[in-house]
Amino acid sequence: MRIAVQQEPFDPAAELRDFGAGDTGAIVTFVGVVRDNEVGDLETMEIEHYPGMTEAALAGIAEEAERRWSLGDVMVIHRYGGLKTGERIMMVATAARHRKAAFEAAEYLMDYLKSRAPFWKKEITRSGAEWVAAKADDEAALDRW
Amino acid sequence: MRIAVQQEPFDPAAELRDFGAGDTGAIVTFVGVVRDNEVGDLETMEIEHYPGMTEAALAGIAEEAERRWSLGDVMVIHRYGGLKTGERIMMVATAARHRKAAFEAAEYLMDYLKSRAPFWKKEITRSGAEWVAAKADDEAALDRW
Amino acid sequence: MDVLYFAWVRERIGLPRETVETSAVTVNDLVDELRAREERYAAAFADLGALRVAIDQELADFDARLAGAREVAFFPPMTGG
Amino acid sequence: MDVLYFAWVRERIGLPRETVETSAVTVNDLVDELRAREERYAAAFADLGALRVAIDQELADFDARLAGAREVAFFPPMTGG
Repeated sequence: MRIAVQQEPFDPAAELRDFGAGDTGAIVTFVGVVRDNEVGDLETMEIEHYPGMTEAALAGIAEEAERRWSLGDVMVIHRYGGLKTGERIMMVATAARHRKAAFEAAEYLMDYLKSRAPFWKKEITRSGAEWVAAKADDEAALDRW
Repeated sequence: MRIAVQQEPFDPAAELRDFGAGDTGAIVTFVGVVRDNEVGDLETMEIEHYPGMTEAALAGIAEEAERRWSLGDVMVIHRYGGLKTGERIMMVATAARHRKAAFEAAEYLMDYLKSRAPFWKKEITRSGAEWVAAKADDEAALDRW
Repeated sequence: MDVLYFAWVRERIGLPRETVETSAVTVNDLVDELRAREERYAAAFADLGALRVAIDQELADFDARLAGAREVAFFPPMTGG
Repeated sequence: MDVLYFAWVRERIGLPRETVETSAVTVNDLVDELRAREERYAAAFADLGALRVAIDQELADFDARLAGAREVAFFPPMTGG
Protein backbone atom coordinates (compact mmCIF):
# COMPACT_ATOMS: atom_id res chain seq x y z
CA MET A 1 0.00 0.00 0.00
CA ARG A 2 1.20 3.48 -0.79
CA ILE A 3 -0.50 6.66 0.50
CA ALA A 4 1.01 10.03 -0.39
CA VAL A 5 -0.24 13.57 0.30
CA GLN A 6 2.07 16.03 -1.34
CA GLN A 7 2.38 19.47 -2.87
CA GLU A 8 4.70 18.50 -5.73
CA PRO A 9 3.55 16.87 -8.99
CA PHE A 10 3.66 13.07 -9.34
CA ASP A 11 4.51 10.88 -12.30
CA PRO A 12 1.89 8.13 -12.79
CA ALA A 13 4.33 6.09 -14.88
CA ALA A 14 6.98 6.09 -12.17
CA GLU A 15 4.38 5.35 -9.49
CA LEU A 16 3.08 2.35 -11.41
CA ARG A 17 6.44 0.86 -12.36
CA ASP A 18 6.47 -1.78 -9.61
CA PHE A 19 2.79 -1.62 -8.74
CA GLY A 20 0.86 -4.87 -8.48
CA ALA A 21 3.70 -7.32 -8.94
CA GLY A 22 2.64 -10.76 -7.74
CA ASP A 23 -0.62 -12.57 -8.35
CA THR A 24 -2.25 -9.77 -10.35
CA GLY A 25 -4.44 -10.06 -13.43
CA ALA A 26 -5.99 -6.59 -13.47
CA ILE A 27 -4.71 -3.11 -12.68
CA VAL A 28 -7.09 -0.15 -12.70
CA THR A 29 -5.90 3.41 -12.33
CA PHE A 30 -7.78 6.66 -12.03
CA VAL A 31 -6.09 10.01 -12.58
CA GLY A 32 -7.90 13.26 -11.75
CA VAL A 33 -7.00 16.33 -13.78
CA VAL A 34 -7.81 20.01 -13.13
CA ARG A 35 -10.50 21.03 -15.62
CA ASP A 36 -11.21 24.61 -16.60
CA ASN A 37 -14.54 25.96 -15.29
CA GLU A 38 -17.64 26.64 -17.41
CA VAL A 39 -16.66 30.25 -18.07
CA GLY A 40 -13.16 29.23 -19.08
CA ASP A 41 -11.30 31.62 -16.79
CA LEU A 42 -9.88 29.34 -14.10
CA GLU A 43 -6.51 30.66 -12.99
CA THR A 44 -5.72 28.35 -10.09
CA MET A 45 -7.39 25.47 -8.28
CA GLU A 46 -6.27 25.85 -4.67
CA ILE A 47 -6.45 22.67 -2.63
CA GLU A 48 -6.44 22.86 1.15
CA HIS A 49 -6.20 19.82 3.41
CA TYR A 50 -5.94 18.78 7.06
CA PRO A 51 -2.41 17.50 7.63
CA GLY A 52 -2.43 14.36 9.74
CA MET A 53 -6.12 13.61 9.34
CA THR A 54 -5.75 13.45 5.55
CA GLU A 55 -3.16 10.68 5.63
CA ALA A 56 -5.11 8.75 8.26
CA ALA A 57 -8.39 9.06 6.33
CA LEU A 58 -6.81 7.93 3.05
CA ALA A 59 -5.09 4.99 4.72
CA GLY A 60 -8.38 3.98 6.34
CA ILE A 61 -10.23 4.09 3.02
CA ALA A 62 -7.46 2.16 1.26
CA GLU A 63 -7.32 -0.51 3.97
CA GLU A 64 -11.07 -1.02 3.76
CA ALA A 65 -10.84 -1.41 -0.05
CA GLU A 66 -7.92 -3.83 0.27
CA ARG A 67 -9.91 -5.96 2.71
CA ARG A 68 -13.22 -5.95 0.84
CA TRP A 69 -11.77 -6.85 -2.55
CA SER A 70 -8.69 -8.85 -1.47
CA LEU A 71 -6.49 -6.46 -3.41
CA GLY A 72 -2.92 -7.37 -4.24
CA ASP A 73 -1.94 -3.72 -4.01
CA VAL A 74 -3.49 -0.28 -3.60
CA MET A 75 -2.22 3.28 -4.03
CA VAL A 76 -3.61 6.74 -3.32
CA ILE A 77 -1.75 9.95 -4.15
CA HIS A 78 -3.34 13.37 -3.62
CA ARG A 79 -1.82 16.81 -4.09
CA TYR A 80 -2.54 20.07 -2.29
CA GLY A 81 -1.59 23.67 -3.03
CA GLY A 82 -2.21 25.69 -6.19
CA LEU A 83 -2.79 23.75 -9.42
CA LYS A 84 -3.33 24.91 -13.00
CA THR A 85 -5.72 23.58 -15.66
CA GLY A 86 -4.44 20.29 -17.03
CA GLU A 87 -2.37 19.43 -13.96
CA ARG A 88 -2.92 16.09 -12.26
CA ILE A 89 -4.57 16.42 -8.84
CA MET A 90 -4.61 12.84 -7.68
CA MET A 91 -4.51 9.20 -8.63
CA VAL A 92 -5.61 5.86 -7.25
CA ALA A 93 -4.55 2.43 -8.42
CA THR A 94 -5.80 -1.05 -7.55
CA ALA A 95 -4.35 -4.46 -8.37
CA ALA A 96 -6.53 -7.57 -8.17
CA ARG A 97 -6.81 -11.03 -9.65
CA HIS A 98 -9.88 -10.14 -11.71
CA ARG A 99 -11.14 -7.01 -13.45
CA LYS A 100 -14.40 -6.68 -11.53
CA ALA A 101 -12.64 -6.37 -8.17
CA ALA A 102 -10.04 -3.93 -9.53
CA PHE A 103 -12.74 -1.68 -11.03
CA GLU A 104 -15.05 -1.77 -8.01
CA ALA A 105 -12.25 -1.07 -5.56
CA ALA A 106 -11.03 1.90 -7.63
CA GLU A 107 -14.56 3.36 -7.76
CA TYR A 108 -14.95 2.80 -4.02
CA LEU A 109 -11.69 4.63 -3.33
CA MET A 110 -12.78 7.55 -5.50
CA ASP A 111 -16.25 7.78 -3.96
CA TYR A 112 -14.90 7.82 -0.41
CA LEU A 113 -11.98 10.07 -1.22
CA LYS A 114 -14.39 12.64 -2.72
CA SER A 115 -16.54 12.96 0.40
CA ARG A 116 -14.61 11.55 3.35
CA ALA A 117 -11.01 12.73 2.96
CA PRO A 118 -10.40 16.26 4.29
CA PHE A 119 -9.65 18.19 1.12
CA TRP A 120 -11.31 21.42 0.02
CA LYS A 121 -11.07 23.01 -3.41
CA LYS A 122 -11.18 26.73 -4.15
CA GLU A 123 -11.47 28.07 -7.69
CA ILE A 124 -9.52 31.23 -8.29
CA THR A 125 -10.70 32.94 -11.46
CA ARG A 126 -10.19 36.33 -13.11
CA SER A 127 -13.33 37.56 -11.38
CA GLY A 128 -12.72 36.25 -7.87
CA ALA A 129 -12.42 33.15 -5.73
CA GLU A 130 -15.00 30.62 -4.69
CA TRP A 131 -15.00 27.43 -2.61
CA VAL A 132 -16.25 24.44 -4.61
CA ALA A 133 -19.50 23.17 -3.11
CA ALA A 134 -19.88 19.48 -2.31
CA LYS A 135 -22.28 17.73 -4.68
CA ALA A 136 -25.30 15.80 -3.44
CA ASP A 137 -24.43 13.21 -6.12
CA ASP A 138 -21.06 12.60 -4.51
CA GLU A 139 -22.60 12.01 -1.10
CA ALA A 140 -25.26 9.76 -2.66
CA ALA A 141 -22.56 7.72 -4.42
CA LEU A 142 -21.53 6.30 -1.03
CA ASP A 143 -24.87 4.54 -0.63
CA ARG A 144 -24.01 1.82 -3.06
CA TRP A 145 -21.12 0.46 -0.95
CA MET B 1 -8.79 7.34 -30.65
CA ARG B 2 -6.03 4.79 -30.74
CA ILE B 3 -6.54 1.09 -31.53
CA ALA B 4 -3.53 -1.19 -31.69
CA VAL B 5 -3.30 -4.96 -32.17
CA GLN B 6 0.30 -6.02 -31.89
CA GLN B 7 2.65 -8.82 -30.98
CA GLU B 8 5.30 -6.69 -29.28
CA PRO B 9 5.03 -5.40 -25.69
CA PHE B 10 3.63 -1.93 -25.03
CA ASP B 11 4.60 0.70 -22.48
CA PRO B 12 1.52 2.08 -20.66
CA ALA B 13 3.46 5.18 -19.58
CA ALA B 14 4.47 6.05 -23.12
CA GLU B 15 0.96 5.34 -24.40
CA LEU B 16 -0.58 7.67 -21.82
CA ARG B 17 1.87 10.55 -22.21
CA ASP B 18 -0.39 12.63 -24.47
CA PHE B 19 -3.63 10.82 -23.74
CA GLY B 20 -6.69 12.90 -22.84
CA ALA B 21 -5.28 16.36 -23.36
CA GLY B 22 -8.11 18.87 -23.70
CA ASP B 23 -11.25 19.14 -21.60
CA THR B 24 -10.51 16.14 -19.40
CA GLY B 25 -11.12 15.78 -15.67
CA ALA B 26 -10.85 12.00 -15.33
CA ILE B 27 -8.66 9.33 -16.90
CA VAL B 28 -9.27 5.65 -16.19
CA THR B 29 -6.94 2.93 -17.37
CA PHE B 30 -7.18 -0.82 -17.18
CA VAL B 31 -4.16 -3.05 -17.73
CA GLY B 32 -4.57 -6.82 -18.06
CA VAL B 33 -1.68 -9.00 -16.90
CA VAL B 34 -1.04 -12.71 -17.52
CA ARG B 35 -1.70 -14.54 -14.26
CA ASP B 36 -0.34 -17.96 -13.44
CA ASN B 37 -2.96 -20.74 -13.40
CA GLU B 38 -4.28 -22.47 -10.25
CA VAL B 39 -1.69 -25.24 -10.45
CA GLY B 40 1.11 -22.71 -10.89
CA ASP B 41 2.67 -24.30 -13.96
CA LEU B 42 1.72 -21.89 -16.75
CA GLU B 43 4.52 -21.74 -19.28
CA THR B 44 2.96 -19.59 -22.01
CA MET B 45 -0.36 -17.90 -22.65
CA GLU B 46 -0.81 -18.11 -26.42
CA ILE B 47 -3.17 -15.52 -27.86
CA GLU B 48 -4.65 -16.05 -31.31
CA HIS B 49 -6.68 -13.44 -33.15
CA TYR B 50 -8.44 -12.74 -36.44
CA PRO B 51 -6.40 -10.12 -38.32
CA GLY B 52 -8.66 -7.52 -39.88
CA MET B 53 -11.76 -8.39 -37.91
CA THR B 54 -9.96 -7.73 -34.62
CA GLU B 55 -9.09 -4.13 -35.48
CA ALA B 56 -12.60 -3.49 -36.85
CA ALA B 57 -14.28 -5.01 -33.78
CA LEU B 58 -12.13 -3.01 -31.35
CA ALA B 59 -12.72 0.22 -33.28
CA GLY B 60 -16.46 -0.44 -33.30
CA ILE B 61 -16.52 -1.02 -29.52
CA ALA B 62 -14.39 2.08 -28.88
CA GLU B 63 -16.55 4.27 -31.14
CA GLU B 64 -19.69 3.13 -29.33
CA ALA B 65 -18.09 3.95 -25.96
CA GLU B 66 -16.92 7.35 -27.22
CA ARG B 67 -20.43 8.17 -28.36
CA ARG B 68 -22.31 6.90 -25.31
CA TRP B 69 -20.14 8.67 -22.75
CA SER B 70 -18.97 11.67 -24.81
CA LEU B 71 -15.37 10.67 -24.21
CA GLY B 72 -12.56 13.10 -24.85
CA ASP B 73 -10.30 10.22 -25.83
CA VAL B 74 -10.23 6.43 -25.89
CA MET B 75 -7.51 3.83 -26.39
CA VAL B 76 -7.42 0.05 -26.80
CA ILE B 77 -4.21 -1.94 -27.15
CA HIS B 78 -4.22 -5.74 -27.31
CA ARG B 79 -1.35 -8.12 -27.87
CA TYR B 80 -1.29 -11.53 -29.51
CA GLY B 81 1.31 -14.30 -29.62
CA GLY B 82 3.01 -16.07 -26.71
CA LEU B 83 3.07 -14.27 -23.36
CA LYS B 84 4.62 -15.20 -20.02
CA THR B 85 3.23 -14.79 -16.48
CA GLY B 86 3.43 -11.13 -15.43
CA GLU B 87 3.43 -9.76 -18.98
CA ARG B 88 0.86 -7.15 -19.93
CA ILE B 89 -1.74 -8.52 -22.39
CA MET B 90 -3.80 -5.41 -23.06
CA MET B 91 -4.87 -2.01 -21.88
CA VAL B 92 -7.78 0.35 -22.33
CA ALA B 93 -7.91 4.01 -21.37
CA THR B 94 -10.76 6.51 -21.29
CA ALA B 95 -10.73 10.29 -20.83
CA ALA B 96 -13.90 12.12 -19.79
CA ARG B 97 -15.00 15.25 -17.99
CA HIS B 98 -16.22 13.33 -14.95
CA ARG B 99 -15.16 10.17 -13.17
CA LYS B 100 -18.43 8.28 -13.58
CA ALA B 101 -18.28 8.41 -17.38
CA ALA B 102 -14.59 7.46 -17.46
CA PHE B 103 -15.17 4.43 -15.20
CA GLU B 104 -18.31 3.23 -16.97
CA ALA B 105 -16.78 3.56 -20.42
CA ALA B 106 -13.67 1.61 -19.36
CA GLU B 107 -15.81 -1.18 -17.92
CA TYR B 108 -17.94 -1.22 -21.06
CA LEU B 109 -14.81 -1.52 -23.23
CA MET B 110 -13.54 -4.40 -21.11
CA ASP B 111 -16.85 -6.26 -21.08
CA TYR B 112 -17.23 -6.05 -24.87
CA LEU B 113 -13.59 -6.74 -25.56
CA LYS B 114 -13.80 -9.94 -23.47
CA SER B 115 -16.68 -11.44 -25.43
CA ARG B 116 -16.95 -9.63 -28.76
CA ALA B 117 -13.40 -9.11 -30.01
CA PRO B 118 -11.95 -12.14 -31.83
CA PHE B 119 -9.19 -13.25 -29.47
CA TRP B 120 -8.69 -16.76 -28.12
CA LYS B 121 -6.40 -17.75 -25.29
CA LYS B 122 -4.60 -21.06 -24.94
CA GLU B 123 -2.78 -22.04 -21.77
CA ILE B 124 0.40 -23.99 -22.35
CA THR B 125 1.51 -25.74 -19.17
CA ARG B 126 4.06 -28.39 -18.22
CA SER B 127 1.36 -31.01 -18.63
CA GLY B 128 -0.17 -29.92 -21.93
CA ALA B 129 -2.15 -27.21 -23.68
CA GLU B 130 -5.77 -26.15 -23.26
CA TRP B 131 -7.98 -23.49 -24.81
CA VAL B 132 -9.42 -21.13 -22.20
CA ALA B 133 -13.21 -21.54 -22.08
CA ALA B 134 -15.42 -18.47 -22.27
CA LYS B 135 -17.10 -17.70 -18.95
CA ALA B 136 -20.88 -17.41 -18.61
CA ASP B 137 -20.18 -14.45 -16.29
CA ASP B 138 -18.41 -12.59 -19.07
CA GLU B 139 -21.32 -13.05 -21.46
CA ALA B 140 -23.77 -12.04 -18.71
CA ALA B 141 -21.75 -8.87 -18.04
CA LEU B 142 -22.94 -7.48 -21.40
CA ASP B 143 -26.53 -7.38 -20.17
CA ARG B 144 -26.00 -4.30 -18.07
CA TRP B 145 -25.15 -2.09 -21.05
CA MET C 1 -15.65 -18.16 -50.80
CA ASP C 2 -12.88 -18.13 -48.18
CA VAL C 3 -13.63 -20.12 -45.06
CA LEU C 4 -11.49 -19.44 -41.99
CA TYR C 5 -11.09 -21.41 -38.77
CA PHE C 6 -9.69 -20.22 -35.45
CA ALA C 7 -8.59 -21.69 -32.11
CA TRP C 8 -9.71 -25.31 -31.54
CA VAL C 9 -11.87 -25.26 -34.69
CA ARG C 10 -8.69 -24.63 -36.67
CA GLU C 11 -6.86 -27.37 -34.77
CA ARG C 12 -9.67 -29.91 -35.18
CA ILE C 13 -10.04 -29.30 -38.91
CA GLY C 14 -6.31 -29.04 -39.34
CA LEU C 15 -6.04 -25.88 -41.40
CA PRO C 16 -6.56 -22.14 -40.86
CA ARG C 17 -8.29 -21.27 -44.11
CA GLU C 18 -9.49 -22.77 -47.36
CA THR C 19 -11.40 -21.73 -50.44
CA VAL C 20 -14.76 -23.45 -50.78
CA GLU C 21 -16.99 -23.71 -53.84
CA THR C 22 -20.52 -23.66 -52.50
CA SER C 23 -24.07 -22.82 -53.39
CA ALA C 24 -25.12 -22.76 -49.72
CA VAL C 25 -27.80 -20.17 -49.05
CA THR C 26 -27.25 -19.80 -45.30
CA VAL C 27 -24.44 -20.46 -42.85
CA ASN C 28 -26.33 -23.54 -41.66
CA ASP C 29 -26.32 -24.89 -45.24
CA LEU C 30 -22.57 -24.33 -45.45
CA VAL C 31 -22.08 -26.11 -42.13
CA ASP C 32 -24.06 -29.10 -43.43
CA GLU C 33 -21.88 -29.26 -46.56
CA LEU C 34 -18.69 -29.11 -44.49
CA ARG C 35 -19.94 -31.72 -41.99
CA ALA C 36 -20.61 -34.12 -44.85
CA ARG C 37 -17.04 -33.92 -46.10
CA GLU C 38 -14.96 -35.72 -43.51
CA GLU C 39 -14.98 -36.85 -39.92
CA ARG C 40 -12.73 -33.96 -38.76
CA TYR C 41 -15.31 -31.44 -40.06
CA ALA C 42 -18.15 -33.37 -38.47
CA ALA C 43 -16.20 -33.29 -35.18
CA ALA C 44 -15.49 -29.56 -35.42
CA PHE C 45 -19.13 -28.73 -36.15
CA ALA C 46 -20.68 -31.29 -33.77
CA ASP C 47 -22.09 -28.64 -31.40
CA LEU C 48 -23.02 -25.33 -32.99
CA GLY C 49 -23.86 -23.96 -29.54
CA ALA C 50 -20.11 -23.99 -28.87
CA LEU C 51 -19.35 -22.07 -32.07
CA ARG C 52 -19.59 -18.53 -33.37
CA VAL C 53 -19.60 -17.36 -36.99
CA ALA C 54 -18.54 -14.16 -38.71
CA ILE C 55 -19.48 -13.15 -42.26
CA ASP C 56 -17.05 -10.72 -43.85
CA GLN C 57 -15.54 -10.08 -40.41
CA GLU C 58 -18.80 -9.27 -38.66
CA LEU C 59 -20.47 -11.55 -36.12
CA ALA C 60 -23.54 -13.23 -37.60
CA ASP C 61 -26.14 -15.90 -36.83
CA PHE C 62 -26.09 -19.41 -38.25
CA ASP C 63 -29.29 -18.73 -40.16
CA ALA C 64 -27.79 -15.63 -41.82
CA ARG C 65 -27.73 -15.64 -45.64
CA LEU C 66 -24.42 -15.91 -47.45
CA ALA C 67 -25.37 -13.97 -50.61
CA GLY C 68 -22.40 -11.79 -51.57
CA ALA C 69 -20.18 -13.01 -48.74
CA ARG C 70 -16.49 -13.25 -49.51
CA GLU C 71 -15.26 -14.59 -46.18
CA VAL C 72 -16.88 -16.78 -43.52
CA ALA C 73 -15.10 -17.61 -40.26
CA PHE C 74 -15.89 -20.21 -37.59
CA PHE C 75 -14.49 -20.07 -34.06
CA PRO C 76 -15.34 -20.74 -30.40
CA PRO C 77 -16.67 -17.99 -28.10
CA MET C 78 -14.04 -15.30 -27.74
CA THR C 79 -11.79 -14.96 -24.72
CA GLY C 80 -9.98 -11.66 -25.06
CA GLY C 81 -8.98 -9.14 -22.43
CA MET D 1 -8.11 22.09 23.53
CA ASP D 2 -6.94 22.96 20.02
CA VAL D 3 -9.71 24.10 17.70
CA LEU D 4 -8.97 24.07 13.96
CA TYR D 5 -10.84 25.69 11.08
CA PHE D 6 -10.57 24.87 7.37
CA ALA D 7 -11.70 26.32 4.03
CA TRP D 8 -14.39 29.03 4.33
CA VAL D 9 -14.79 28.37 8.06
CA ARG D 10 -11.15 29.38 8.47
CA GLU D 11 -11.65 32.43 6.27
CA ARG D 12 -14.81 33.54 8.03
CA ILE D 13 -13.32 33.23 11.50
CA GLY D 14 -10.02 34.63 10.32
CA LEU D 15 -7.62 32.13 11.78
CA PRO D 16 -6.63 28.49 11.15
CA ARG D 17 -6.30 27.30 14.73
CA GLU D 18 -6.55 28.49 18.31
CA THR D 19 -6.36 27.07 21.79
CA VAL D 20 -9.66 27.21 23.65
CA GLU D 21 -10.30 26.82 27.37
CA THR D 22 -13.67 25.14 27.62
CA SER D 23 -15.79 22.96 29.83
CA ALA D 24 -18.13 22.06 26.94
CA VAL D 25 -19.42 18.51 27.22
CA THR D 26 -20.37 18.01 23.56
CA VAL D 27 -19.42 19.55 20.22
CA ASN D 28 -22.75 21.40 20.24
CA ASP D 29 -21.84 22.98 23.59
CA LEU D 30 -18.50 24.11 22.17
CA VAL D 31 -20.25 25.57 19.12
CA ASP D 32 -22.58 27.54 21.42
CA GLU D 33 -19.62 28.95 23.35
CA LEU D 34 -17.84 29.97 20.14
CA ARG D 35 -20.99 31.52 18.63
CA ALA D 36 -21.41 33.69 21.73
CA ARG D 37 -17.93 35.15 21.37
CA GLU D 38 -18.10 37.38 18.32
CA GLU D 39 -20.10 38.00 15.18
CA ARG D 40 -17.54 36.25 12.93
CA TYR D 41 -17.97 33.02 14.94
CA ALA D 42 -21.75 33.36 14.86
CA ALA D 43 -21.51 33.79 11.06
CA ALA D 44 -19.23 30.76 10.62
CA PHE D 45 -21.50 28.55 12.75
CA ALA D 46 -24.83 29.93 11.48
CA ASP D 47 -25.80 26.71 9.68
CA LEU D 48 -24.46 23.50 11.21
CA GLY D 49 -25.97 21.56 8.30
CA ALA D 50 -23.25 23.11 6.13
CA LEU D 51 -20.50 22.05 8.53
CA ARG D 52 -18.63 18.91 9.47
CA VAL D 53 -16.64 18.24 12.63
CA ALA D 54 -13.71 15.98 13.45
CA ILE D 55 -12.56 15.04 16.96
CA ASP D 56 -8.91 14.07 17.15
CA GLN D 57 -8.84 13.78 13.35
CA GLU D 58 -11.84 11.48 13.05
CA LEU D 59 -15.20 12.56 11.67
CA ALA D 60 -17.78 12.90 14.43
CA ASP D 61 -21.33 14.13 15.08
CA PHE D 62 -22.20 17.43 16.68
CA ASP D 63 -23.68 15.65 19.67
CA ALA D 64 -20.46 13.67 20.26
CA ARG D 65 -18.84 14.12 23.69
CA LEU D 66 -15.55 15.96 23.97
CA ALA D 67 -14.18 14.14 27.04
CA GLY D 68 -10.46 13.54 26.47
CA ALA D 69 -10.38 15.28 23.08
CA ARG D 70 -7.19 17.16 22.27
CA GLU D 71 -8.16 18.57 18.86
CA VAL D 72 -11.51 19.55 17.35
CA ALA D 73 -11.79 20.71 13.73
CA PHE D 74 -14.64 22.43 11.89
CA PHE D 75 -14.94 22.54 8.12
CA PRO D 76 -17.41 22.40 5.21
CA PRO D 77 -18.25 19.12 3.42
CA MET D 78 -15.13 17.79 1.76
CA THR D 79 -14.43 18.15 -1.95
CA GLY D 80 -11.40 16.00 -2.70
CA GLY D 81 -10.64 13.93 -5.75
